[in-house]
Amino acid sequence: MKFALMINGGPYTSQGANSAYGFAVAALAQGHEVLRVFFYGDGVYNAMRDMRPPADEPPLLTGWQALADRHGVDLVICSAAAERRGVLGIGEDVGDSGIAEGFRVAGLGLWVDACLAADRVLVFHG
Amino acid sequence: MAVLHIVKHSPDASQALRRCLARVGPSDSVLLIEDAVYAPASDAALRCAGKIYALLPDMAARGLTRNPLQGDVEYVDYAGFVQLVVNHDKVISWN
Amino acid sequence: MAEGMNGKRFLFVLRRFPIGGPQALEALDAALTAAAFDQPVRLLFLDDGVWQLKRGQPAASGRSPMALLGSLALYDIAAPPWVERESLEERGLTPQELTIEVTVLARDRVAALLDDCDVLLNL
Amino acid sequence: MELIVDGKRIATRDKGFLADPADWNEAVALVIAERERLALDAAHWEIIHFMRAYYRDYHHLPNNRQFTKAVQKTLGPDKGNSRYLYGLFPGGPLRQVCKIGGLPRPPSCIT
Repeated sequence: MKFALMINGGPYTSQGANSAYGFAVAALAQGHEVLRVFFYGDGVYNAMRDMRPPADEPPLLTGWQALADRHGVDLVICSAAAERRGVLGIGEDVGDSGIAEGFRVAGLGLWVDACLAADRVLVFHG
Repeated sequence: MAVLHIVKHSPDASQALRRCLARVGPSDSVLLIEDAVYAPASDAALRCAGKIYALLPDMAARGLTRNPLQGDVEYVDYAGFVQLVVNHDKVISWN
Repeated sequence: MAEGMNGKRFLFVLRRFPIGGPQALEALDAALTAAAFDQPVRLLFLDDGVWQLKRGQPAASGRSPMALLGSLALYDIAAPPWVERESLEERGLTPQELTIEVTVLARDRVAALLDDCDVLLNL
Repeated sequence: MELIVDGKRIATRDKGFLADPADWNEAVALVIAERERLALDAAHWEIIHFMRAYYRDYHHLPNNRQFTKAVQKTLGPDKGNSRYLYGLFPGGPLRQVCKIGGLPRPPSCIT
């Protein structure tokens, strides 16, 4: 089965992104596909490149990157939500932004596109 | 046709659980995750038209065990979470 | 993207206060985007989300969904949004106090409405 | 960056969008369009006026998909499609229309 996930909670304000990650890992382990994880609202903060959690905290960021690498999970940050929150930096060039590798910035259209392609759609709130 | 309702807030922190339970249909299910797993640990009234599940890893992380007084609640791990999503046609998360 | 695929019926459940954060606006924006993909979109206002519909909110700031609710027809969201009767009553609101035409629905019929779609979203 | 229109200095931000929408008039639009290397004709103006009316009515900056749909619904399918709109505004229809129309930069115009 194909899943599309949306995360709209920030990384250190709630457990939502952790739950989404736990779900994605379990789904992939069962042979399902996670087509896309769309980071909307405060969820865009999950993609900040320069997050430096203490070494004894499991870094969710590298977890997402590994899912993208190994399973082709498409990690998309909503451009409108990111821009509103300053996540993209001041320029119009995404290359100058604070977004971590493995994520891409795109519009809400990609979320609708994922909803159309997926068998199940899940939202993980903050 | 059935809906899986996911709740993540404790009954004390948010009305989400109460709001959700009022809109559950007879073939629907409710999955309690994150702080919502405190609900079956207490004597909170967990009655609705459908079945109720709680996510074990979130319970374990909070030092919670199955509450014999909430006999109708079933328990799943993340693999069971995935299975619930597969077995319902759609999912709604209550913020 | 959507071309060549069967349409999916989207139901957006809107439960956010209008002003306190951008969430209400971001949820409506997602609904309009789905509609812009020529997918059938329905809206259901529940709980504190019904405050989004209250008449008399100044629309000029662009920070509330109020003005944008006027664009539903433009995006081919044809049916009036559903609003739960009990959500209105609990807040002392009547349909006459709302800024747009709605269809009022009793709470015991909400479960069936939630089930009557292909993609169910509460953002 | 500043525009000089009829001797008046007009401030911009976000790479050429007006800092104050109240500064906009058709003469200002012509100067911005010239910087975008566009010579405005009636077809351009139709889309610009459409977008200004949309923003006035809904206080909303649409994304590309919404913009195309709204043009299609208002001006018909001959105009509400990417080929037509890119033909008029090759630098990105939504971005250029908002810029020339004196509206804020729409959020999805980043890449």
